Amino acid sequence: MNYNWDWGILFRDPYLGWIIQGLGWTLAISLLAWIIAFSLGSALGVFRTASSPVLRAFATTYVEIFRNIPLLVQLFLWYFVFPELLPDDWSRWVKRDMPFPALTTAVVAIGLYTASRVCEQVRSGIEAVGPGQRQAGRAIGMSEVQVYRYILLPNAYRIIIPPLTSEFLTIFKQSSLALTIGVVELTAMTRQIEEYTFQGFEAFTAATIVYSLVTFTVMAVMRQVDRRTALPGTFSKGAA
Amino acid sequence: DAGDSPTLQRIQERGVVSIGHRETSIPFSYIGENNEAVGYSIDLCLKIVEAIEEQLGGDKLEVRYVPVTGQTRIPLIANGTIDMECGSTTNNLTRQLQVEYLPTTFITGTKIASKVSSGITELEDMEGKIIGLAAGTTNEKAIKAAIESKGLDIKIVPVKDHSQGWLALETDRIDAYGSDDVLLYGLISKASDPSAYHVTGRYLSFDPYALMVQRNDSTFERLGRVTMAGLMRSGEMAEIYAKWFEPGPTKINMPLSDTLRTAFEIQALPE
Amino acid sequence: MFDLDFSVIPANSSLLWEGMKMTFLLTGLAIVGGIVLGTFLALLRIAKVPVLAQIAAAYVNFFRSLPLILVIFWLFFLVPLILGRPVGAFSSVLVAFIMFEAAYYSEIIRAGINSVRPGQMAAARAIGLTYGQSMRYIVLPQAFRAMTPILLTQAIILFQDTSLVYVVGLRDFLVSAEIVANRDQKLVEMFLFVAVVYFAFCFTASMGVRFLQKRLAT
Amino acid sequence: MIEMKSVNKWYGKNFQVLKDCSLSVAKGEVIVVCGPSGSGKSTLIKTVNGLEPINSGEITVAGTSITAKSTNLDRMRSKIGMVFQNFELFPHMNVTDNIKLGQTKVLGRSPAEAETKALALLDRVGLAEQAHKYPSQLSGGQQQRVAIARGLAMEPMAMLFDEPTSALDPEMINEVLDVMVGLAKDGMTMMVVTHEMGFARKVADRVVFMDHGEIVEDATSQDFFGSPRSERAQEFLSKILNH
Amino acid sequence: MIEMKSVNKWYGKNFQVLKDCSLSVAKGEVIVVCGPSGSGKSTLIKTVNGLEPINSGEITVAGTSITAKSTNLDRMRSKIGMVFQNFELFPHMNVTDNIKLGQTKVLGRSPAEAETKALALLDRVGLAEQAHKYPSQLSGGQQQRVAIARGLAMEPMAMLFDEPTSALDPEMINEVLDVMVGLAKDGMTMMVVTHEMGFARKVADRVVFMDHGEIVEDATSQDFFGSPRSERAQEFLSKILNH
Ligand SMILES: Nc1ncnc2c1ncn2[C@@H]1O[C@H](COP(=O)(O)OP(=O)(O)OP(=O)(O)O)[C@@H](O)[C@H]1O
Ligand SMILES: Nc1ncnc2c1ncn2[C@@H]1O[C@H](COP(=O)(O)OP(=O)(O)OP(=O)(O)O)[C@@H](O)[C@H]1O
Ligand SMILES: [Mg+2]
Ligand SMILES: [Mg+2]
Repeated sequence: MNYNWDWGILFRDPYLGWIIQGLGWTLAISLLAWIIAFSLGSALGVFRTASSPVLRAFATTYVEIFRNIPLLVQLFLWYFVFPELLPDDWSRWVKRDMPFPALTTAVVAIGLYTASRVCEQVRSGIEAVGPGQRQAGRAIGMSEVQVYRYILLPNAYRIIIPPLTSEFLTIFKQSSLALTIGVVELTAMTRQIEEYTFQGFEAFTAATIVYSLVTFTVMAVMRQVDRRTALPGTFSKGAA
Repeated sequence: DAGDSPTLQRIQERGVVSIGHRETSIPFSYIGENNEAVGYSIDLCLKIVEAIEEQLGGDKLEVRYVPVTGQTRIPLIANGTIDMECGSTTNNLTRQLQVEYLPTTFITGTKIASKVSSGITELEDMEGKIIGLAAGTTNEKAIKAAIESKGLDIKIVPVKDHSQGWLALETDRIDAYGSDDVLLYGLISKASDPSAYHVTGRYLSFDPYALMVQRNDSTFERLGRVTMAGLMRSGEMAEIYAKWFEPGPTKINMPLSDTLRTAFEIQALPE
Repeated sequence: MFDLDFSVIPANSSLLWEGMKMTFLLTGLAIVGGIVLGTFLALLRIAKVPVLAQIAAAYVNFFRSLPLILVIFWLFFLVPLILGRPVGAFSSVLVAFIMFEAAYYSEIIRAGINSVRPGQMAAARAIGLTYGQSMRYIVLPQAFRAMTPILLTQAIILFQDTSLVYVVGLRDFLVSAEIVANRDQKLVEMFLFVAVVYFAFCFTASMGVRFLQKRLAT
Repeated sequence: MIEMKSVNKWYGKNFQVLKDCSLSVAKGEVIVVCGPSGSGKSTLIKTVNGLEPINSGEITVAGTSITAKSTNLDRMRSKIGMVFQNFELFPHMNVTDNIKLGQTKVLGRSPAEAETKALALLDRVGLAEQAHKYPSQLSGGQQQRVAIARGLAMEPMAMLFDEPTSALDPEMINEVLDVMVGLAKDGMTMMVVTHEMGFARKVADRVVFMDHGEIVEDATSQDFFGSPRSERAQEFLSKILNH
Repeated sequence: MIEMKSVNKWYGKNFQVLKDCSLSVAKGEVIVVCGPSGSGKSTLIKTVNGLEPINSGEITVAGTSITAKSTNLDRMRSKIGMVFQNFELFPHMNVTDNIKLGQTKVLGRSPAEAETKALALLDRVGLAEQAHKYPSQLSGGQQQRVAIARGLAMEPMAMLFDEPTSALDPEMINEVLDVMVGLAKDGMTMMVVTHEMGFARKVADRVVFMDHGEIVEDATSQDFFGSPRSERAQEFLSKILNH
């Protein structure tokens, strides 16, 4: 192979700084999007199992729409098409004046997309807790909300820690799609390094290592969480 | 015969020349109406293919088109998947650590495009405004440097590629888009109302385009140089240029500039 | 607002159709290959074959830690170097998809096998079936039945993910649409079109999943 | 105390689980409901506290209609204890917290008061020492006794039991039945779905026999186990008493 | 027929499930194993056909060692029938195919031959009409009878039963016990873990009582239900017979 290796490039100014900065953006997108995905997804998961047919239909429709269109396409639509549907003032604000337009759009789009998947996990968790628990809660006079709050959700979350971890890691990995609307996160940074220096292999190696390191760290942390939250006398499932 | 050239040996062995092409570098290298790679750079590369056929004894060679992207062009040259890259790649010294460039085939430079109504003509008019730049391009580097050296207050919005940059300009997300002037003319020609946009200002950088071949293969590189010099000497180069730019099938209208004419003359080395 | 001009779609239908065929071909082959390799990995882990089980676990964790796009990228450049000859973008991408998806499928299948009550294995062994026969005739058929909905969901994800092949210059549906979009400056039209097409396919598939789920529940 | 009048319930369009069931349980009475599997016993008992809605008929508990729209069902349920076949203790809380939850969240008692009550009840069901264990650390019989304590903590007017011993190992059945016998002796109104005919003989005032969603027989315990009774009940009894 | 000598088994390092268990079952004998939950009954019976490996001791069936490395365990298992608490029919096959599977894959019988045998056995357990149903379409009692037929199809030298009736609704227990009584009468060697003392009284030649992994008592059925026996067995019997 006819290639001029130069691993030093990764540690040279400004490229090392770029990688760190890129990782920073990647983590920022992932965490912020996760907050949206987790809270909205949990609410939707509750709706999907609730007794009200209206709430169930709403959540089902949401899930079907958001998970059946590729994220890449959704990002584009949110960034370029959505603002044009707004009144002029709002449109201008969304496009220019709101803080970090691209980043914000990416966070919202990834968050909304992942919420549909979190919803399905939460739903399966609640279903795994079983109808008996719901009835037992209702039987002592708790309202539906109380039953979710004190019984179904605490148990469901314990059950779905491993798949939720996977969902978080999916967000982390998919945050790279934000580069398609101009957010210069980790993957975009490594591409930029490659465009500037033509040292593509080094740049991609760096990205690969950083992604794996973060993933393995998250997996290890979540395995601890899973172990800590496991109930006495039961087995934890081992995260992710 | 193939001599000591690894590239030529590879081509001879398989009877195939692999040409790396871009998909949307109009009019240099792009997917044409019939879904095949066409363009100015492709035509030039086909001339080199003819020269290779002659060198290897006259048998017809199969041409295989391999699409490349900004990320894959270097690795694919390096590992021998493609024999030459026929796109719109700027020749610079850093990149020469990885590949060899054939003579310059086009000269462009960084300019900005904006809506005529905006009143912007130079970068200096953009105080407090927003400019879009394709991430990782040499234009980005040049404009950032200009902004910094003049101490201008201009916000930069990175975009993924030229068409998204253009869409951002059309939807008023940005006030101007900076890129190679030739690409800007191409983008305007496709706009819904071309008269609403213009390319203005001075060159903020010079970007010579050239075809790329593998390093450490001086025999093959020389074959490429000889072919290109021949085209320039015979005037065929100007004809091919005219086919694509004066105006070309993509409606771009850019008559051969004096600078480029001079460049062709200088590079038309004698036998 | 935009003046939308959807005439680009029929004008480029052949390119888009070629892309769609690529999407389906890749998805189909990757599912089959991924399930075969994934089942194999899952069995190594379930059977606790010493060393091999650990290698399988490491494989799964490694591939699950990487973005698919990097896996595609690496295999595209490394496979020719390892084999010493170019293999073509399609083959390398297919290998990448199979290796990557196998990691996910193996986790799904492992969960499926674990969801079959241990008593089933005991009952199969008790009538004298060997371990292999018990897996083949009793445990795996039930595991696959239990996992069909999740396997299909994963297939839908894979279907959407094929667009990542743009990094190696292959043209699936989404990549073709982007080529058209860029060439003719019709981004909005093409992305709306893509959204509708993907939604139609994926929604139909997920209805199918739900139908299957109901059928299998009885 | 509990009145059911012509209760009908369908699952879907074609399957009627409860057919014109009428039943009344006086204060302090103990009623045993028995019948073949799938005959609708669980469904019947769950309609009493509104866990299963009905299609027609009327149910009142202590004079309050369960079926009227205006009734605050949550409030009513808190006054009717219920014990399930599979215990359904909340697995993420220890035994004391299981018993405290309804008291604090539904009755609004202070945690301290709820704790005192919980410990007293645990003592009553013989589990004072297990107060800090989690459900999964207890045997089935112990779990079911905690479930009874959880129901009692709400100071219910009546208790419903749905096959409280059928998920238990044989050696543990008696420890649960003993607690239930104690409750009956203390005058609790109870409606018990069970196949434990020894228990029925000992404490039931009346036995209700169901088959295919109908109440086929509703007799005093003596009459039921004595001679004259429907053929279906006879056949059923012969099956479960024979071995 | 079945010989166990000083069988010891540990789970992990600290927990010994089987403590020096010795037992022998003669040809044609019926042995009932009982004891409290967790005492090791299931484990003991599963060691007989090698489903649970043991740490020390020796087990032979019809003269062949189960514990020797040279034994073809799969072959041996096919000669020992086993019936589980939860039936464990294969849910993805219909009743006939459940019974045919072992015959065709293990004994190498032709499908036609296996089918004939399957139908004959279904007739014997009173289920000739259910041949083409799937397990989930049958009641628990019917499923367990199919499971017995599946075991018999291999023409075993002995049958092992692990609580065959404890997952059944009370009305279905007898239909299964009746089949088992029939088997015993036909001279089948049987080892049965059960709490059905009526069955034990009627057909068991001997009763083995286990507690904490030990065989505490091994007596003829008369002796076991008669007067002299260990305190632990007495206490256990009083618990399960009392109600
Ligand atoms: N949610 C439901 N949807 C449809 N059918 C149901 C539902 N719940 C119960 N059934 C059916 O209603 C009938 C009565 O059920 P129920 O649980 O009340 O019976 P049961 O007498 O308690 O039986 P068991 O002794 O097995 O507990 C059964 O045939 C059952 O299959
Ligand atoms: N795989 C295992 N690992 C660790 N401990 C186990 C395992 N299987 C069973 N045990 C423990 O071994 C003991 C004996 O189990 P076994 O199932 O033989 O009891 P049993 O007498 O059949 O009880 P039951 O009447 O509840 O079926 C129990 O304490 C059980 O928790
Ligand atoms: Mg019931
Ligand atoms: Mg057991």
